[in-house]
Amino acid sequence: MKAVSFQIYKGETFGLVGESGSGKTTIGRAIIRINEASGGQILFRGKRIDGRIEAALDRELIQGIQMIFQDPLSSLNERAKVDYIVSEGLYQTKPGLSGAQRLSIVEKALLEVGLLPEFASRFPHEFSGGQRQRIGIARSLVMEPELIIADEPISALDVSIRAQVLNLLSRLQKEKGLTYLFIAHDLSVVRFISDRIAVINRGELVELADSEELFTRPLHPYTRALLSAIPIPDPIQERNKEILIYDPSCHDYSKEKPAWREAMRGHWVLANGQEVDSYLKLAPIPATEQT
Amino acid sequence: MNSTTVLEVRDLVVKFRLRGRVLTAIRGASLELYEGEALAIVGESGSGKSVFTKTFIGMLDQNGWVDSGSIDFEGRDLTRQRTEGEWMGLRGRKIAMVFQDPMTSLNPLVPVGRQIGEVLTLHKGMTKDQARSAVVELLDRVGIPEPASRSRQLPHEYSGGMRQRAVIAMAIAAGPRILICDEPTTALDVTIQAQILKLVKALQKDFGFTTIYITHDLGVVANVADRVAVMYAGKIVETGTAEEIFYDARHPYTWALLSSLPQLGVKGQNLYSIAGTPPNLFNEIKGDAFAPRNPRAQKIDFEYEPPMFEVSPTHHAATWLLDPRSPKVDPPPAIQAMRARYQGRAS
Amino acid sequence: MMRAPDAEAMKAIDSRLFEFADYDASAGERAGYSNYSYWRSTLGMFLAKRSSRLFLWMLGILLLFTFVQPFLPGQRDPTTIFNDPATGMQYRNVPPGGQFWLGTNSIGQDLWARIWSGTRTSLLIGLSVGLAEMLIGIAFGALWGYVRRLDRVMTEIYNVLDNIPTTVLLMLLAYIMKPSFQTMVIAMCSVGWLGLARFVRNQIVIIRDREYNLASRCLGTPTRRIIAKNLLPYLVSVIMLQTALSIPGTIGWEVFLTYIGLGLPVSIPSLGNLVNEGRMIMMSEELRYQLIFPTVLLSIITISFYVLGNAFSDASDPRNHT
Amino acid sequence: MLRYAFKRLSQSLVTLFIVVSFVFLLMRLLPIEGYFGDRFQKMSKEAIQAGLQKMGLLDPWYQQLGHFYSDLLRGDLGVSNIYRRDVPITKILAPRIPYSVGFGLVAVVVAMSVGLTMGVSMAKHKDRIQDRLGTFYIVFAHAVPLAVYLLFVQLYGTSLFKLPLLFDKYQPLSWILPGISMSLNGIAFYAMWMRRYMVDELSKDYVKLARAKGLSSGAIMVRHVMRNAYVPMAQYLPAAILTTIGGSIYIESLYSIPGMGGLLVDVIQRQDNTMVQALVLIFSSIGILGLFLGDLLMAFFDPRIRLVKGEGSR
Repeated sequence: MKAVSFQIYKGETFGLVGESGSGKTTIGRAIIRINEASGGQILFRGKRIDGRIEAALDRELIQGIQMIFQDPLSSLNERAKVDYIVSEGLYQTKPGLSGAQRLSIVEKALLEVGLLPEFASRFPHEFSGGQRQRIGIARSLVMEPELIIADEPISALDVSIRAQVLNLLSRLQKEKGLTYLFIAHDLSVVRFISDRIAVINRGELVELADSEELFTRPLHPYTRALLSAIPIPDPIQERNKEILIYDPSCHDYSKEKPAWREAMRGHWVLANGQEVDSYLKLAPIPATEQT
Repeated sequence: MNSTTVLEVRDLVVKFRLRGRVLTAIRGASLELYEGEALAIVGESGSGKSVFTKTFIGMLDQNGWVDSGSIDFEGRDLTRQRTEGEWMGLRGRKIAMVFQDPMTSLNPLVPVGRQIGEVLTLHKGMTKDQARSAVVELLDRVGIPEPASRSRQLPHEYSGGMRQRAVIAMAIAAGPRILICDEPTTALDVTIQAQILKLVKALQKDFGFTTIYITHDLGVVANVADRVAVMYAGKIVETGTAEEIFYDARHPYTWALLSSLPQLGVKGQNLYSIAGTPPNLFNEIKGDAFAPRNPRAQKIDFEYEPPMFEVSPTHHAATWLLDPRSPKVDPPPAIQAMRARYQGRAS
Repeated sequence: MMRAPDAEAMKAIDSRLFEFADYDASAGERAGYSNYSYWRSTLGMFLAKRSSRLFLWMLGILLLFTFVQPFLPGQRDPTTIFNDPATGMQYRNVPPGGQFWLGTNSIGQDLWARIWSGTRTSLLIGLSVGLAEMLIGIAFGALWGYVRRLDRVMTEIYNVLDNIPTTVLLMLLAYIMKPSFQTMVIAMCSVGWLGLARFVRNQIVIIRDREYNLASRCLGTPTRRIIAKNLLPYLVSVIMLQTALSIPGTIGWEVFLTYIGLGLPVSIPSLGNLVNEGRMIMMSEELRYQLIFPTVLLSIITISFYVLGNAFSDASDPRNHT
Repeated sequence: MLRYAFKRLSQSLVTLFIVVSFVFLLMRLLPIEGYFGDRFQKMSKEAIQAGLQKMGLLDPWYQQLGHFYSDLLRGDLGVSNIYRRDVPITKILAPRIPYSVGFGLVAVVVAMSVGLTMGVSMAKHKDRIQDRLGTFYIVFAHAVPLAVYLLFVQLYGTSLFKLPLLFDKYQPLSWILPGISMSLNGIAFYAMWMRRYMVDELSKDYVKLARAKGLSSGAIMVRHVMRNAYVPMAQYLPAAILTTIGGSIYIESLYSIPGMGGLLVDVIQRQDNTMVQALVLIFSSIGILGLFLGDLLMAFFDPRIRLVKGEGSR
């Protein structure tokens, strides 16, 4: 990982896109403090949350930031009942609850994610991938977090299930004013759900913009290559599209080092001055608008 | 399109025995494969699409068997082949297969070149030396740089995309008539995925084989397939040319598959989604298997299994919606939008 | 050829069926229910095998009898030397049958009583060693696997102990201490926990970074509850297997140490002592029963533990569950 | 490969140093009568102290360790106290080494060839009669203590096949029983793991692909599966050597083979401390050597092992 900076605004969905090994998961885990950041700062509600922090802040963070995992098979404890899995966080944040109170919170959370309350007494083994993923979502919901880090939440699910989970995430965002950091490798999914998108390549952010802006005016050659590779479910368009291949050696950084620059309002790109100019001149019309 | 039939499957039923219970994985699927075409079989996990194609090369797992139906290929009924010897003349030679995960489908301890060479010495009767130079040519053809030195390396020295290229080289080495690609790109990054699909398409043009793609991703299908077959719960529920499936789908399951793609969604609105999960194949399925998940299901869907209705000579769908007596049901908005766009473009 | 709808059959269908049916969205959600419980399935799988049921019964009856035997009527003391009242001579090497069911040994002790007494001693050693190994092994293994900072040191300790052949280390420890019951137990514990510790460690390393543990950390669950709720339940079956296997192992070591002369004093009957006594006279055919009887019982016990341990470990693997 | 071997060798030397020092220090706890033998009963306290002083046993432990190492480097393992009083231990050991090494090698080779073949055949005929018989043997060999079933090998070997009861180097027939005894456990061990690895390998994707290529199941077995299953087997070589050492101690003594294992039992029974120390150190070194060889073998078969550590992950 190289140095990476970005801000996530309250109530938005911030998409982080990159291919395998790009470091996108590392960023998510650094924010939720599973991995330690070796340098730099992470701020949440204006307070620094990396490195050593006080116990009170720690509690606040556990409550305020939650995570949804990629693999619905391994992200639930097979030896515990749904009841315990969903309520696990309450033991820390609300230690005084009685069993009945906890159960009612669990049942409410299950209903919210479209599952039946009677599932509370069952084991994860009994559920399908989509249902398990929703149990995982319920588990983070009971904490009433402000920020949810969703690390590839639908990539391990069946196609017909993905839409359910995406819809659920959007609905919960509207109802509860959640903020999402949505990490994925699939640009079409990220475009659908995100307000802003950051593209990461080999541990470096290369571009960041509002999602429609990014799709209509991708600047960095890597972003352009990624966009060109998205499969389009339309045979005529798809057969005629041109695939761009990103060659990392296309940059000439001998004279001027690249920097994180704001090429247009709110549209950032990793480039040197000369490159920014040439990118803007190109300002390509993306394939998706040709129709 | 050439309309000579290469392979014809009729009413195939495949069953598995699992811990004392019998599961019907394929429930009477029929399909034709035409010479030189690219056919995509689309379905989610558990729909039986992999099992279906495995019967073409006799590679069902030990506990599975073809219960009834036939598979005609070059005048033979493949379901009647029993011995290893009968299959060996076919596997890799006439029908080749590329598997999903290139990371695990090569033997980690044998040099890549040697693994490809095996096919040549086996099916083309080459000597080891002949095979060696043929392998280098093949590797070059599938776009592996420095093929001569690369062929001596072990799989772990290859990247994921390169491995899949090597596996493809292996599959086409004996000049098969049919190439089956089982989710060839799911394990790869999007950029690599596009390159691999392009490669297979180019090879198909050069070598003239017929391709079957198995995939769950309709986006991939649009790029490569001439024809699409949609599979649900062990049955083919709709077949048609790529245009017919994408612009004029008739089966509600196809609608669901298409319109749940985020590419077709409108931001800020819900994606069209289908509730529930596919049926348990251990149980007897009555009527239309998709009915319990279909909000617009009719009573007949729970009683009788729908036959294949003909939409056009190339387009068939198994849904009671095509019966003239059924009430009219409009496809979801995303499907209508696709159709409108297509018609707009055509006029 | 695609099947065309059969016109006749189609017409016969009641047209009233072409109406929308009621739709219940939650029906799809219910589909997955199977009423599964991990422990119930494990037990079910375990008992489903005929061989496990057989060995379970055999071992159960054997263990019960071993501990009940001294309280049954008509039992003799295992260490008393019996004299023939007629001649006043010891009942030396009396063959099985009649007065002494399994005969007597070379100094006139009742073999039947000695075998059961020996089994008690050996099982006691086996169980205490198994239990102690379990405690040490889990504690060491859990720390080794879960606390990353300790990994280097503990790996080094393990390597050193593992590099000395177990037999040699065991002999050495038994030699340094004087032969006694405690010596046996301590020496065997010192060498036996190693395997379990590594096993537990490897398991924990595998489980430690699974996503559900990360989830627990995100939820702020304290380490002790992660260990109790997330890790140990996965290890119980493994631990039980290892403990079950350590019992036949321990009995084997006991026989070996006794052979070298580092075992229990002759005054305490144990399976090791009995086998060793039998070995000295095994070349004479008519006395061979003194070797056969103890070894048969010993083999039944060790094989039962071994087979049951493995059957349980198979049954506890969720991949084998229906 | 050479670099890996060198790295691994230096690691082994460090381990050897630690093990030797550890065992040496453990030896300081030996009962002191073991330095004097029968004389011990009659000796006065002063005489004992003087004797210990003379042997350097009252020095601080680090001095003793230093002496020990400087002697060791000169190839001096000290003298025997009781077994053959004041004879240098190296002299006692020298004629015995060929027997132990010979039998040990034969045991490992026989166990490997028979065990691996058995494992392969069990995997090939999984759930059929070969597999069941093999499994029965494996359960028996693992569950019934070595010390017990080897007695029966000796017993019935001599009574049924009229083979000699004790070892006699001039009579080749007498080599058979100890040779078999030493391999039996190893055979079970190798067969069990080989079967398990073969079954594992058979379920892997590359086997599926090899089948799809049109290779016959026989060719897949030989060219792919067996080869790959041998690699993890290499890691069991050291363990097999370790258990062979353990077994040889018992077997050499059972058949009165004049090797080092039987000697260890002898000197323990006769409480000769310096001999015990020397033998324990030798056996521990063989153990470390075995681990080292096993690792080299693994790296030889599987090049990924030597690369991964040097270059980090991928």
